[in-house]
Amino acid sequence: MAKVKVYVTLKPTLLDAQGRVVQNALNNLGYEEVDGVRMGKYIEIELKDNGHSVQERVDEMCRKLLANPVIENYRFEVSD
Amino acid sequence: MAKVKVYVTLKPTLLDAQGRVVQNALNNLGYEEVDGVRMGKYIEIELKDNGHSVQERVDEMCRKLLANPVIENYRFEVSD
Amino acid sequence: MSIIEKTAIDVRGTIHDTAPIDPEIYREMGMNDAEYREVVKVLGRHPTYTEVGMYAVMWSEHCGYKYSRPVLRLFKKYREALDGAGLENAGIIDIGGGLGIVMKMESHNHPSAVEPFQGAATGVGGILRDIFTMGARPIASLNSLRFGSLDDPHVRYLFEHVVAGIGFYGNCVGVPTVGGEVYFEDCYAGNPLVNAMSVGLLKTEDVAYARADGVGNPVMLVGSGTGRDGIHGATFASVELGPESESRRPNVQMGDPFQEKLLIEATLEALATGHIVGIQDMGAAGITCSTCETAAKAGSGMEIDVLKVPKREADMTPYEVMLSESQERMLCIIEKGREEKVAAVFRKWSLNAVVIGRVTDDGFVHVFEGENLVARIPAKSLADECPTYALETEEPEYVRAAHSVDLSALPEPADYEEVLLKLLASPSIASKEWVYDQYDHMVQTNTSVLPGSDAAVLRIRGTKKAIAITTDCNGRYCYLDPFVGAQIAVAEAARNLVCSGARPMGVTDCLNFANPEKPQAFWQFRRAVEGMAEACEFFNTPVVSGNVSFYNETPQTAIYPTPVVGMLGLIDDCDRRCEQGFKAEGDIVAVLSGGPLSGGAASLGGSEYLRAVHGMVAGAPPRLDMAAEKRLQDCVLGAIGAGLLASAHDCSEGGLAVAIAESCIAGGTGAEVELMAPGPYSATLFGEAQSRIIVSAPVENVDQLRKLAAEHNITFTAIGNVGGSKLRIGLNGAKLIDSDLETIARAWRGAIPAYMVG
Amino acid sequence: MKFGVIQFPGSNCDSDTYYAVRDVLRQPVEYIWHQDTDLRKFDCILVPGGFSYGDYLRTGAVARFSPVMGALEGFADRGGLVLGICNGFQILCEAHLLPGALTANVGLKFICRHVNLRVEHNRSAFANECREGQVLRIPIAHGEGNYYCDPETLARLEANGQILFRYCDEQGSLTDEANPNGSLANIAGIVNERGNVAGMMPHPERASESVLGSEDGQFVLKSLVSALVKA
Ligand SMILES: Nc1ncnc2c1ncn2[C@@H]1O[C@H](COP(=O)(O)OP(=O)(O)O)[C@@H](O)[C@H]1O
Ligand SMILES: [Mg+2]
Repeated sequence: MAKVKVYVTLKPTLLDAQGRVVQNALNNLGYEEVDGVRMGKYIEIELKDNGHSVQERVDEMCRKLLANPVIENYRFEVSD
Repeated sequence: MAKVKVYVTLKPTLLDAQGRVVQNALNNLGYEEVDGVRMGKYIEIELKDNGHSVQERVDEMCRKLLANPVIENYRFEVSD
Repeated sequence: MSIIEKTAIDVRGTIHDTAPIDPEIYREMGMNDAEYREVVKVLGRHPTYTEVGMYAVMWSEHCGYKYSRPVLRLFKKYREALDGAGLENAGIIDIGGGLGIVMKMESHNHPSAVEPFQGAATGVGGILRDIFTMGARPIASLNSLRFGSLDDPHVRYLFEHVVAGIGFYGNCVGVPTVGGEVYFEDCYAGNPLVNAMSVGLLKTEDVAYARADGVGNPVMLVGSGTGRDGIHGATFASVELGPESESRRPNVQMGDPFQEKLLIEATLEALATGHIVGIQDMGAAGITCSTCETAAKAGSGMEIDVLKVPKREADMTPYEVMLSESQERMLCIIEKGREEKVAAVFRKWSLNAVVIGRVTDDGFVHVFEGENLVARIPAKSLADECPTYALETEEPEYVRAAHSVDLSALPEPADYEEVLLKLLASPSIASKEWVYDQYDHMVQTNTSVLPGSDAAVLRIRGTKKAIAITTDCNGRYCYLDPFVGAQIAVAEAARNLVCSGARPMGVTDCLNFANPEKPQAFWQFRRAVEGMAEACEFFNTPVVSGNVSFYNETPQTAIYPTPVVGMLGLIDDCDRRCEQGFKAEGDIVAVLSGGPLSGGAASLGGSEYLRAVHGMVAGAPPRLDMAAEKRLQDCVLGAIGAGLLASAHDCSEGGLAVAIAESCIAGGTGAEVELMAPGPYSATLFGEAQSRIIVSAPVENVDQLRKLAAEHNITFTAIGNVGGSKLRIGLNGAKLIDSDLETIARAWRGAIPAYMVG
Repeated sequence: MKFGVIQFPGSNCDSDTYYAVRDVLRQPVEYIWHQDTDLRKFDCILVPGGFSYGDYLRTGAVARFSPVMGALEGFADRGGLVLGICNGFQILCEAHLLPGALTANVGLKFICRHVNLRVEHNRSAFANECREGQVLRIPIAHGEGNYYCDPETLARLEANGQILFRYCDEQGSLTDEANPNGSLANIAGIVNERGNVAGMMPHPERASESVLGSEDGQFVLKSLVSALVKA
C-alpha cells in the first residue's frame, strides 16, 4: 500500500484567471497582504502493491492523464 | 513574505464523482494497482508581511473563502 | 449514531419482542407521539429502529403530504387520481400524434440554503429522474428562483452558486435549460427558493409505470452506489431553518451529472427492451420510498436484502441503507428471467445493475440484512396511509392593513424617465442574461425561441408542432392576497404562452410556503390553492403534477407565499411562433386589453413601482377578470394564428412603460408612443393592471386586428409606431419619456452584472 | 460518402450532429460507439460536443484514451476528414491530433450564446463554402474554450494558415470584447498541418436551420461535403 499526493499546477506562463479572482476576493475581504494566488489540483491516490516501482508508475500516470503538459506542471510525493 | 500551500479536500463521506472517474480511467489504462482517488484543490498563496499572524489569517481565509466547510476539509503549510 | 437492532427473528417470519423506541429518537426523526402510536397499532408491536426511520421519513410532510393532501384535493386531476389509479410521478399531457409531454417541478430550497451549488445541482438531477422514470426523454429544464436583496453579500453568494450549480448539472446532462424566473425580495434572504422544473417527451404508448407487478419478478437497483448522503433529507425539508440547521443537516448530497446522463440513456434503452415491468426513481427517502410505493401501487409486496445493495461506504447499517438519499439511482422491476438482458444495457453504459430482491404477494415490504429480517411493514401503510391533518387557518392581520392603504394619495415622481430606468435596473425586472448565458439552452437543437422572451419555444422534431413553456409567480401579489395572487400566476403564465403563439395545455406547480403549523401560513396556502385550482379549471389548464414545500422561514421572517406555476402550451405550426421584440420600422404598436388601457391608482397595488420608488409593499394585487383575460388570450392567439402580429409581449411587472421598453430592447429598435388615460401618470405608465398585451403589426393588418378585437370584445388601442433609436412615451399630451435605446438597454442589461462583478 | 458521429459516455451533442448531417446535409451518417475500432467505412468523422466522462478531470482528458481514439488516429493518418466540435475539439487537442489546449474561460463561467466568427480563409476542407472574411453567426456553449498554445506554435499556426475561425464583432473586427473566452489571438477554430483534422469551439450544428435562429453553420457543414466530393 502506498499513498501518493499529486499536485498539478498551471504553468507560470499561463494566466491563472481563477487564482486572480480568488486573490481579488481575498483582498476585498480585507486580506490585503495577499500578493498572489495560484490555483491547482490536489489528487490523493491509493495504490496496492503490485511489484511495480511506484515512482515510475505515478510519473507515467501524471504524464499520460493527470496533467496536460501543454498547460500544466506536476509533482508528487509518495508515502506508505 | 510567506508562502502558504493550502490543500482543500472533499469530506471523506461525500461522493467524489471526479475521483471515481479518474480512478476508473487509471484502471482502464492498465494501472490496476490504483485503489482509490480523491480529488481536491491545491492553492498557493503569497503573503506580504503585515504584522498579522500568518497562521490565524490563513485559517480565517480558508474558513471564509477557500474551503466550503459544509462539504470540504482543509489544511495548510506555511514556509518563508 | 449506530444502534444495534435487538430483535428476535424467525428466518422467514415475523418480528417480535421489539422494545419501545425512545421518544427522543423518533421525535428527533420528526415523528410525533400520536404517529408513533399509530405505527404501533399498524404493526401490532413496537417498530424496529429501521422501521421507525422508514415511517418517520415516509410520514414526513415532504413525502407523505400530511398537511397538504386534503387541500390539494381541490385540484381536479389530483382528486381524480387519488380516488382512482393513484398519482404517477408526473402527469402526461397529450399533444396529439401519439405524443405526450410529461412535466414536473420540485423544490430544493433547504439544501440550497446550506450548500447552494450542490443543493441546486441535485435539485435539477432529482426532477430529471422524475421525468425519465416515466419513459420520457427530458427535453427541457426551467428554474424558478427567489433570493434576498443583491445588496447582501451572502445573497450574492447564494445566487452565484445556485445558478452555477444548475448550469453544472443541466449543461453536463445535455438537457437545455430554456427558461425560468428570478425575483429578489428581502423575505427570501435566509431561505432562498430553488424550484427546478423538467419537461419530457414520450410516445404515449411507451409510458412506464412505477408498479411492482408480478410475484417473483426480480427487483433491480441501478445506478450509483449508496452512501450516507442525505439521510433524513425529507425530515430536514419538513422543519424551519434555524440556528441548529447547521448541526441537524444531513450529509450533503453531491450531484454527479455524468452518472445521470448515463442513467438517462441506459434507462430509456432498457425500457425499450420491453422487459421492465415497473420503474421508479429514488429521490427523498431513497430505497424506502421506491420499494413501498411500487409495491403499494401494484397491491403486491416486496422483499429486499440490504447486503446486496452496492455501497459506496463501509459498515452501513440497514437503517442507513434504507434512508440514504444518494443520487442517480433507480429501482426497476424486471420480467423474471430477463434480468440479464436488462442488466446488460446498464452495463453497456458502465452502470451498476444488481438484483436486490423480488416481488411478493403479501402486501408487506420485508427488509433483510442477509438472513436477518430488520423490517416488515405493510407497503400501503407506509406509502398511502400517512395520517393527514386538517390544520387551522387564520387570515393574517397584515392583509387588511395592506389593502386599506390609499394608493391614490401618493405623490407623483418628478421625473418619469428616471423611474423607468430605475425599474428597468431593478434586479427582479432587469435582464436575466447573466443567468441564462450560464445555461446551455440550445443543446438538443430544438430551442426555437431562446430565453429572453415571454416563453421558451421548442419544436417537436418530426412534426410541425412546437411547445411553449414558462414559469410564473409574483410572490408579492400572493402575499397581499394569496387567492388572487395565485390566480394571476396562472393567468400570467397562460398569457406568456399565448404571446408566443401557444394554446395553454396544462400546469405543474411548486407550492412554496412557510410553516403550515402556523394558522396564518396555512391560510395563505389554502387560499392560494383555492385560487390556483379555480383558475386552472377556468383556463382549462389542469394541474397534472406538482410539489409542496413548507417550512420556508427563518427566525427572522417567513417567505411570501410563492405558488409557482409551470405551464405548457402547444403551437400547431412552429412557423407561427411569436416573440416579444419589435420587428420592423413603421409597424404599429398597440395594446390589446381586457379592460381599460390603465387600471388607475389601484393597479399600483403590489407593484414594483410602489416598492422601488415609494419603498412600500401595500395595496391589493391588481384585479383579475378571468373572463376578460380569456377573451384577450383567445383574441391574441387568433391574431398570431392568422399571421397578423409581428410581436406580442405580456405586460407584467413594471407596467406598460417597462413592457414597451423590453419590446424595444429585444427588437433592437426604438418606438414612439402616445397614451391617453385618466388617473395618475404613474399608474398608467407603471401600474400592473392585468390582461394587457403589447403587440406590433404591419400597418396593413390594423383593420383586421381591430375587427378581431371587436369580435372578442377586447379593447384595441393603437398607441404608436416602431422605429428610430429612441423610446418616446407621451401621456395625455405630456412628453414623459424620451430615452436613447442604448441608455435603457444598458440600464436593463447591466443591472445584475453590476452586482455580480468581482 | 459516409459520415460518422462518435459517441463517448457523456457526449450530448451526438444526436444534434447526427441530425444535422442526416436532415440538413442529407448525407448518410452513423453513430460510432467509443469502443469501436473499425472506421474503414467512413469518409468523415465528427467528434461531437458534450461532457465526455463528465469532463471531471480536464475536458477531453479521459475520452482521448477510448479505443475509438486509437482508430481515429489511424483514420486521420490515412487522410480522413475529422472535425471536432466543442468537446470534440478539446478531445482532439488532448489526443495531440491538434496543437494547443483549451483552458477555462477568462470569466470562469460557462457561456452559451451566439457569437460572430470571421472566416480566415476558404482554402480548407472546413470552410471552402465560405467567403474569406465572411462573418458567421454561430453559438458557443462551453466553460473551457480559452485556446492556448506556446508562441512558437502560434507563429506556426499563423504562418501555415492553420487558423480557420476567429471571434470577431459583427463587422469582422477582432476586438477583445468580441472574444468571449479569452482565446489566444481570438482563435475559435484551427486545423492540423495536413489540413484534414480540425477543431472549433462554436457549434455549427446548432446554427444549421432557420428555426434555430441561424443557418450559418451550414457553411461549415457543407464545406465537408464539397471537400469529399472533390476528393
Ligand atoms: N432562472 C432562469 N433561468 C432561465 N431563464 C430565465 C431565468 N429567469 C428568467 N429567465 C428568462 O428570462 C426571460 C424574462 O423572464 P421574466 O422577466 O420572468 O419574464 P416574464 O415576465 O415574461 O415571465 C424569460 O425568457 C425567462 O425564461
Ligand atoms: Mg414573469
